Amino acid sequence: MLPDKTTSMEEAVARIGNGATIMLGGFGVPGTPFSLIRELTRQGQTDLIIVKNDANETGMGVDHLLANGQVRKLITTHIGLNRRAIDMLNAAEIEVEFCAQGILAERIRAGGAGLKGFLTDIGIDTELATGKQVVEIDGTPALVETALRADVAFVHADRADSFGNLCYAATARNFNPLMAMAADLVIAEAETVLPPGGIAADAVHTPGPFVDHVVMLGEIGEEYQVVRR
Amino acid sequence: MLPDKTTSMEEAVARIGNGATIMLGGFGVPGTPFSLIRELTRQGQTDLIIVKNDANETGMGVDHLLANGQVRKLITTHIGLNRRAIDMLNAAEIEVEFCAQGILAERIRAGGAGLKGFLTDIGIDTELATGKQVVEIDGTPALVETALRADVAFVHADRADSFGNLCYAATARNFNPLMAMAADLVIAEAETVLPPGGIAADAVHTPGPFVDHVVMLGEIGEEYQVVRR
Amino acid sequence: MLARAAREIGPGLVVNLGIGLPTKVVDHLDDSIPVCLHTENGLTGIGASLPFEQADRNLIDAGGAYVSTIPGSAFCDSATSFALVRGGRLDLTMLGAFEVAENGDLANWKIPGKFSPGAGGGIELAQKARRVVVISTHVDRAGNPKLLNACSLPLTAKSCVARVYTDMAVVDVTPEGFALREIAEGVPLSDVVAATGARLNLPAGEIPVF
Amino acid sequence: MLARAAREIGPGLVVNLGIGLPTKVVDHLDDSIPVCLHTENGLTGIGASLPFEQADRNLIDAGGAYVSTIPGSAFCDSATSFALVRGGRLDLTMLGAFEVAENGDLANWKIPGKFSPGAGGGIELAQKARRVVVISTHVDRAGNPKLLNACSLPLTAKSCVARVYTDMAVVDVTPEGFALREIAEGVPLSDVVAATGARLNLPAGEIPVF
Repeated sequence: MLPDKTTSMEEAVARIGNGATIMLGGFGVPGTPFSLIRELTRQGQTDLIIVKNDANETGMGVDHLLANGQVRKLITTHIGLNRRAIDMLNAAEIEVEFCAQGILAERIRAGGAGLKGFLTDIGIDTELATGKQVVEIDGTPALVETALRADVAFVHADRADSFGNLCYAATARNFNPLMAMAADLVIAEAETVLPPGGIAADAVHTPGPFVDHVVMLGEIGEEYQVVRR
Repeated sequence: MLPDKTTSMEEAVARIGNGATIMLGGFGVPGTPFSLIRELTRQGQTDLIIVKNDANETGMGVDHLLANGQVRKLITTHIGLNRRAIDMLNAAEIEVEFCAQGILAERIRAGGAGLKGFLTDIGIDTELATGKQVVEIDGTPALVETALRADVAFVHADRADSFGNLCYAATARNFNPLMAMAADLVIAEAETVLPPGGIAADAVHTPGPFVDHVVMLGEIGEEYQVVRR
Repeated sequence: MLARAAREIGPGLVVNLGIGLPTKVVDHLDDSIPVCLHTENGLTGIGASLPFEQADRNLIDAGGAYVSTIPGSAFCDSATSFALVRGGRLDLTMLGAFEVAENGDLANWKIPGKFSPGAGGGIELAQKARRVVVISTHVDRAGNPKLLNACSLPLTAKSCVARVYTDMAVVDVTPEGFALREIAEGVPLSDVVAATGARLNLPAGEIPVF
Repeated sequence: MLARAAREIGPGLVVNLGIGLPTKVVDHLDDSIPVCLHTENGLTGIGASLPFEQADRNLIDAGGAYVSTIPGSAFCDSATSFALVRGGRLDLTMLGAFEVAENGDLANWKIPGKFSPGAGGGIELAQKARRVVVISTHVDRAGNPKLLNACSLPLTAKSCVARVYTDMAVVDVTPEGFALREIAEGVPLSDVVAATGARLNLPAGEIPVF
């Protein structure tokens, strides 16, 4: 018999303190844990370091945390769709650390895999290399990229079972399974929560042992829907 | 429309030359590409460097290549179930490089991910650290583990589609999806080959772009079956 | 320009079409040629773009457009998606550009003080795709050349561009610098030369028109 | 010894039982306690062992035994499986031992000149599980102590062992060295002391029997 990890959203998010580093899944809308972010906005933890591919768009997801003054630093790949994030960066109201997208993914995976970092030639002749340690491998230089872990990860799953096995839908997968490995406290919101065995063992994207809390979503809100531009 | 990669076993294996580095999936029996190994034995390429978790048991899989004198070096984690491999190592008839199991997996993944290597504290106070470069990360030492790539990977899939999307069965997954990313020529043998769309996009374990050839297996031979000890 | 660029895409290739103009190349693809389109947010085998009414809220490309799957599509996480790029399995990428230098240097992600939203996935596409081509207007909005002796903006990657498709010409990056290969119908050669901010090597004989 | 060791496994833990004696602990688990057994070849949620006639040819544990799944099991690749170990998600591992030192050093993979089949997954289990306990006979086949001042064999990992379960005793590794916690029924204390190759700190008062 496997442990049951279903938890209320309020209780799961209440475990987070001020100053926490929090990873947020999602690439644009798909896979963004909007409901967990809403609850974090409601509870109001401050001085947060947020790790997310992007800053969503104004009025959505990460933007609520920015608008609410809860964010100290953003580690990200691209914030071009969020004017507020750019303005806050320019006004030095938040610190922003930019990574190449695959490097951010890989740094998170390295954290999840219990590695200290990895060696790559990505960005080696560009300003992205500034300040990074260089190591010689077989006579050629490689940059040291450090592993990234967080206190907390919020992930959005299409389906979960009560033990925390997760499946993601389509391109809502993106950073979610990586972040689900890389935090001390992993909270998954799921559109459907099934009993153990509800997800075939071959079909699981994130194995349950990586997950601490499973939160069942009710009706899916407007933020999750198709954006009509 | 996606490309069709179905190929005959003979033709796919004939692309391999003497001296090749070849990764072989499998952990014990499950996931070992026995049929591709048989064909490699039949074609007789020599001076091979073989990368595999283990050396199978005597009379099975890798052992055919050893018995046939085709192997120069083995990169592995454990050869305790193959007396011939141990004897050949002791007689210096083959070279053996031992890795911790998760480190071998991670070196292969790093190769597949186009990284130069990674940094870890695994084995740092043991003889496994001998000869390895040490880097300081945040004031603590880490070993440099170099990425591992191969000329060829043989993987065993439960199901494939003609484009090379692969699914593995149960614990036959093991090293297969890692090796399927880490070689210049990836040949997958599959128990069932389906038309494109035969595997749901969410259920694919190895995406087709990593795979060069898909070989359909006929009747599954004795080597694949349950071992009655 | 887009139709001409689409002819780059031969059978069997794995191709990533960057955000902006490159994405539009898909409308000019010959459906009978087997290719695999990749988008770095985690999809191999991109199908047709969908209008909002038909869109799946979980299925977008890296530019945020709603797309669909085809038989044989596969989803993967972001680490695996970039493993494909860095690991050598991406045959071709088509990218936009602010500047291209005659040695193939590419700048397309940052204009210091003006536009610094972050590099996204462009660095790895530019540095690691087996072939990088640029699709861009020949000059910027102010009329300044984008093909230059050297880039003035922060680089995306060094010496990565093999070819540039513009509204005026097809230009290769060669060891001798830019080489004009084709010229757009109705565009005088003198205009192309004037709009290029570096030496443009001309072919012997007549210049093919596209 | 196995039954006593099984009491280590509390509710909610993720546990890896090493090859040999530790694997047998599973027969002594209380089915009402929710735990997740992990095997490093890529399965979380190990079910009952199966006889050959019922075995699935694709479903083994890291020791090669045929096992089954339970509701909620998941398969993963070898990199993910060890990510779980190194990433801090493995609460407990039980391992065999050739030697354990009073500072917690463990040697269990190599006897130079005699037994060098490779380390398999043991290094990472020993170094990274949140708690490492050893299950072993108190002495080796020749009658020599396995609990020593210092290991003579190549180490699997340094200072990793928290507790040792043997056929004679339960011994903790403490900052002050080995500490006897419990003694097997019918075994005289003097035998335990004699069979231990390092100082064995004794508890105040009566020694619990298991």
